Amino acid sequence: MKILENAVVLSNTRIAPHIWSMWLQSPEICAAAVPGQFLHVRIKESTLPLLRRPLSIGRVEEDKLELVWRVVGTGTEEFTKRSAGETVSLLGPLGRGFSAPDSLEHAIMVGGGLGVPPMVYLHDHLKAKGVQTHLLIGARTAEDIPLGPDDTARQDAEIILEKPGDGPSGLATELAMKWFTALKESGKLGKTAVYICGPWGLVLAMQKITPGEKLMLAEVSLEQQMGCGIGVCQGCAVRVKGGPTSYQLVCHDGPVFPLFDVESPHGK
Amino acid sequence: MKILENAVVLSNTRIAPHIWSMWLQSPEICAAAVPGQFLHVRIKESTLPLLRRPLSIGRVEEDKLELVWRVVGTGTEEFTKRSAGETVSLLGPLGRGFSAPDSLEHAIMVGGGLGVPPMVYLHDHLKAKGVQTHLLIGARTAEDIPLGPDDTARQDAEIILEKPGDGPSGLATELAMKWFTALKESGKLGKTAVYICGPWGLVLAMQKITPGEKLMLAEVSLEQQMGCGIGVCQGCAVRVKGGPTSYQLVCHDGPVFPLFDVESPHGK
Amino acid sequence: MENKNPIKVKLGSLELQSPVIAASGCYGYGIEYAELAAPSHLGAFVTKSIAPVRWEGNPPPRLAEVGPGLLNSIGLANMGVDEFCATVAPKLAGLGTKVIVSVAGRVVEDYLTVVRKLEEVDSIDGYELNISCPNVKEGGMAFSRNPAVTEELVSKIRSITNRWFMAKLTPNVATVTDGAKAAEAGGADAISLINTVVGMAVDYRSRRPKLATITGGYSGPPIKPIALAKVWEAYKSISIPIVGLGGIVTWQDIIEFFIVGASAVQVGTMLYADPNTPEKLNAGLGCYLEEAGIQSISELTGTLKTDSPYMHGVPG
Amino acid sequence: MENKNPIKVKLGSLELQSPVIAASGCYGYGIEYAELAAPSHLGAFVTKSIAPVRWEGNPPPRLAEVGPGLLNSIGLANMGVDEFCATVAPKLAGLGTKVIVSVAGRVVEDYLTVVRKLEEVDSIDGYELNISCPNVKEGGMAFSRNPAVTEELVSKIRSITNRWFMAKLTPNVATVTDGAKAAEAGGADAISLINTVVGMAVDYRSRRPKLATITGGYSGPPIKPIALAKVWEAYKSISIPIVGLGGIVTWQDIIEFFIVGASAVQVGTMLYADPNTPEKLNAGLGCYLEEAGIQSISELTGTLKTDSPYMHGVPG
Ligand SMILES: Cc1cc2nc3c(=O)[nH]c(=O)nc-3n(C[C@H](O)[C@H](O)[C@H](O)COP(=O)(O)OP(=O)(O)OC[C@H]3O[C@@H](n4cnc5c(N)ncnc54)[C@H](O)[C@@H]3O)c2cc1C
Ligand SMILES: Cc1cc2nc3c(=O)[nH]c(=O)nc-3n(C[C@H](O)[C@H](O)[C@H](O)COP(=O)(O)OP(=O)(O)OC[C@H]3O[C@@H](n4cnc5c(N)ncnc54)[C@H](O)[C@@H]3O)c2cc1C
Ligand SMILES: Cc1cc2nc3c(=O)[nH]c(=O)nc-3n(C[C@H](O)[C@H](O)[C@H](O)COP(=O)(O)O)c2cc1C
Ligand SMILES: Cc1cc2nc3c(=O)[nH]c(=O)nc-3n(C[C@H](O)[C@H](O)[C@H](O)COP(=O)(O)O)c2cc1C
Ligand code: FES
Ligand code: FES
Repeated sequence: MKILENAVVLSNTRIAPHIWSMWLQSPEICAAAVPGQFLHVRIKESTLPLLRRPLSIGRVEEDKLELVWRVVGTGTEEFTKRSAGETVSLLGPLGRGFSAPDSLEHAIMVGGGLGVPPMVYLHDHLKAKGVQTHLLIGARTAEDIPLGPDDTARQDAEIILEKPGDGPSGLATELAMKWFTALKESGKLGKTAVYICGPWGLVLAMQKITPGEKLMLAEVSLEQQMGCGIGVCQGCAVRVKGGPTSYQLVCHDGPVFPLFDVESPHGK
Repeated sequence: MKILENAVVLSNTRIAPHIWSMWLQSPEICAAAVPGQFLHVRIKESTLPLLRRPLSIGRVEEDKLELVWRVVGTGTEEFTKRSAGETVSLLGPLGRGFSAPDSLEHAIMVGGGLGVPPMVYLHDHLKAKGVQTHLLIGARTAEDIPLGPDDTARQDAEIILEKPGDGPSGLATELAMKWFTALKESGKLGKTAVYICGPWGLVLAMQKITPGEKLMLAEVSLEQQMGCGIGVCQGCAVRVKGGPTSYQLVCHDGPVFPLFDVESPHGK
Repeated sequence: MENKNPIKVKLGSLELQSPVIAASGCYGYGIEYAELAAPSHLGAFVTKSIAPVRWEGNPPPRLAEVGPGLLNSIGLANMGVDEFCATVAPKLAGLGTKVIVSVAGRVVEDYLTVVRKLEEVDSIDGYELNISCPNVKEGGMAFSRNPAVTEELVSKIRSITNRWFMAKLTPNVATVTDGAKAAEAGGADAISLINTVVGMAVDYRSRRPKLATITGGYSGPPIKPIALAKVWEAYKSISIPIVGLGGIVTWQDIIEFFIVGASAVQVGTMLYADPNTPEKLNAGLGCYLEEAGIQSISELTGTLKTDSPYMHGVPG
Repeated sequence: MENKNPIKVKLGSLELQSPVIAASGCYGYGIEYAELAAPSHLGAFVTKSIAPVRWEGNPPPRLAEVGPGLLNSIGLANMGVDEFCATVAPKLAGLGTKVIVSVAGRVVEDYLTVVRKLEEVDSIDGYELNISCPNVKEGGMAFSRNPAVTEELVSKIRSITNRWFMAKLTPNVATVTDGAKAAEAGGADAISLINTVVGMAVDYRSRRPKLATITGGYSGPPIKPIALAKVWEAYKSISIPIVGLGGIVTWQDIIEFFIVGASAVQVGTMLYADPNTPEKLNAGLGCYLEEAGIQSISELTGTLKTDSPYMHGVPG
């Protein structure tokens, strides 16, 4: 069920130099949402920006939900100006979220940059279901981690930074590799799922290292420029195998797709 | 001499429900300006609004000048948001101001609505030169008078309101008529000038009642949609007799024109 | 006394409860938005353009926002007429608004194929011939750039259907007059214009076009001045009704389109931002017409005052 | 070692110290803005279009702002070639930038008359034939809508001048390719495009058009996507240089025009808002080229990557 509503902003805070977190009150969307889904957000009642902006649902707590975003352009910049008490038009929850089969025992979640918020949501969700969760976070620098300094997810997560600085440095794929090896050794790969959300570099690298056939599930969440957000405009097509055409729609068939169905955006 | 500069905003205050007054620091423009000239103002460093907005120079006091405007659309609305300490790009002083011949003894200044600010400037200027000034202000209601509640100009002015309410009601033309009669009786018409700035209704009415040939001078300030403000784009043409073509440019040949050269915008 | 609806309009034989029609490509197959906003606020909707077979559309990216405008190169991705008849058509009845199916093709015969199949479906109130899509290699815009082909296509469709239909024209021509006259001569009940304006955007860093097809169709507020000029041009040359569109956001925009000659309007891109737009537009129109003492919005069609030039700050 | 200026460009025989040219109609006769902003920041300026005699232009109102765009119907109001030669020409030398005179007419002979007289003036570096104004009844846009007439006019001008000249084309056509090829065949040194796009605006309250001429020419940021598409289209079909314009505000816009095929650009409407735009654009271009390690902006001409589709968030 999709909901279109004006939700009240509860808070809007900068959690890192270019990253913001907004909490909104939305009982209906919270009740309907699953991890991996997104909201299509009207930043402002105006034609600049013209379109809504897709943002993943971050944490959901009772009737409150979180959106976390990086300021990259006019829309995400303008969104920092909304303040508590104002309302924002939300459309959602949209798309197909991550699958969580009942017999799942281990979940490796690989979040890169702004791919982290939906992973935190998924992590909370699976942990509550009793799944062993391995939340792996990659970011360029400490400032690019989309988690507040005291965020509890920091305790649950293994964080790795591309640029050497404070903390371990390297790529999120290295952390994933480590877990694939460990779970293989403990004979758990068949009860393991891997979930990925992050830049294309991460996605393509994960396609290379993920032992696809041995896992229970491998899913990735994609981004694409969107119009309607609900499967109407055909604007958010990406190259994904398995559908009636070469393309599938991020907003409707995704954003979560089977990892190995996804084709590089660079064409053949 | 025209100046293009970023001037510092000294204050920006609402002086009536829809009318604002801004004081800016601009020694050079203040030194060069004469009453009736205008500034072309860049409301905001953006393309919305795209063009500058023409605003008459209101009072000039030493190196400070005043702009007074009514909020009528996007530009004038946006301009209310500038605050003290910010800078605003000014281009000016522009156009041909009012004439003030040396032998002038009486000046009848008729300002309607937002035509008042340049009249106040002219009034101050002529009074300082020793001319007998008659500042006549017409407005729809008391709220449409573009003067603050304690503005000293209120003492010098005769104010008349179209809608009966507090104070005398009627049309500014009635006040003008009274002075034409009085100055005719005292034999001073030949040393009298009339200056007009206001809506077309006022201008056309003044053309009817002004004893043109008997006066020393009759001038009117016109408005027109503007592009460049400096005679480049040919955008601000109005129908005025006396030039090489049917049209003259408000920004360059005006905004002040001889009252009887000006033709109704409604064509022949 | 009859209870008159001031925003009801008639486009020849087609009566609409509101002048607001959802534009093709911006309202899917008519059922997707129904759970979000009641379709009954619309006078009608136009479906995504339907081809004889499924079209997969153009490679991504297919959308690029440019300021307050949008570029698209969807390439008429659609399910094809057979799937439409099988899966969508049964759901169309009872939506509470009129159904207009947009028809697309690469050659004249394609349009005939689609219409022949749609003739079998009951819950359709009319067709819109999309002869103006800038995003397909053959057909599309090429049709409405060629008045002779337009007339041929329109008259062939006329010969196989008694249903109301309109031809949707492109603004990407020196003059829309010829195409509009051709559609009228061919027997169309109305024309709609404009489809999108050819445009492009580039990412200066990567030096890549923002659309995989390089150029695409420009829509949204920036094209309104172009659309108004085209509707006015067409209005002067034909007598069948014109459905105006391009950049409509507010009810004032709708009044403007009527003044320059439209008898109804379509709203496209704006639906993405706010699916409640039609309801808001109806409300705005209703208030305005009442305040202005106008009995029916149709009275406004073509009422542009062209008599005398005027100036800012007219006497008042 | 030679001190190279990375923003210097060559349009055939015409060398410019900056790719930024002030567009016709937006820089007067070249002398008005000189007291406000040094003309030396410009590679060149194009004068207001000059006709054989004074033209008084269209009735007011002549301008209407529409969102971030502008509609104009100036109607080529200009002083005529004789007054230009007598009063303006003597002041043109020493402005520190190249002088391009825009030439307008109602019939072919008009253009020849103007150019013949301008040939007598020393301080002129080139001409721009305005065959694309949408705001005059005869001539103007009609010329560049007709490739045969374009070629005839261009070749006649070629036969009477050795000076560099370009032809300015209209976007109000189905395709600019034919006009661009005609200009090239006629012997033009370059083409410039786009002139304004036909558009209109209405005041819904008074039901009057916002321009006395009803329709006018649309300029400013909203037309940039249209302009980029036209420049790209022309670039694929001709080999003489293209001067791109339409909606340029930032240095990034300039890079975009180069990428799609421009060898220089013009800035029009934006000059009204900020006469210092050329200086700022040069500075922005300079920084960018240095950072990106590009020796000369000319290297960017036509470098659009059309090889492979891509997606948002390319690997990085
Ligand atoms: C399903 C989904 C979930 C997302 N979740 C998040 C999130 O939780 N946090 C976050 O920071 N970002 C997220 N994004 C990306 C986010 O939508 C873009 O960063 C945002 O749209 C940029 O808007 P802008 O106006 O600031 O940027 P501009 O660059 O000015 O945007 C121009 C246009 O491009 C579109 N665009 C730009 N980047 C992207 C992108 N990466 N994906 C899709 N459209 C884009 C914009 O929507 C807009 O239409 C998500 C995208 C998708 C598709
Ligand atoms: C020489 C001159 C002096 C002026 N002095 C004053 C003054 O001192 N105080 C004051 O309140 N107003 C003055 N005006 C009018 C003022 O310029 C307009 O009210 C203002 O431009 C409206 O801008 P907007 O964006 O709020 O309105 P919008 O209606 O959104 O403007 C749309 C477009 O129309 C133009 N426009 C609208 N109304 C006018 C108008 N009356 N004259 C010229 N262009 C207009 C705008 O500049 C803009 O380009 C003057 C106009 C001129 C020509
Ligand atoms: C994403 C998108 C897809 C479109 N698809 C179609 C289509 O399939 N058939 C059609 O006739 N027009 C299509 N259009 C054009 C619109 O119907 C409309 O003519 C155009 O967008 C201008 O109106 P607007 O500015 O209100 O959007 C599409 C427009 C957009 C933005
Ligand atoms: C007010 C105005 C007057 C213009 N006059 C002329 C002209 O005389 N000759 C001409 O070739 N182009 C003229 N143009 C068109 C511009 O030169 C330019 O082609 C167009 O405005 C697009 O560029 P821009 O978006 O940067 O303004 C005029 C444009 C404007 C806005
Ligand atoms: S965004 Fe419209 S179909 Fe996905
Ligand atoms: S505003 Fe440009 S000529 Fe007056």
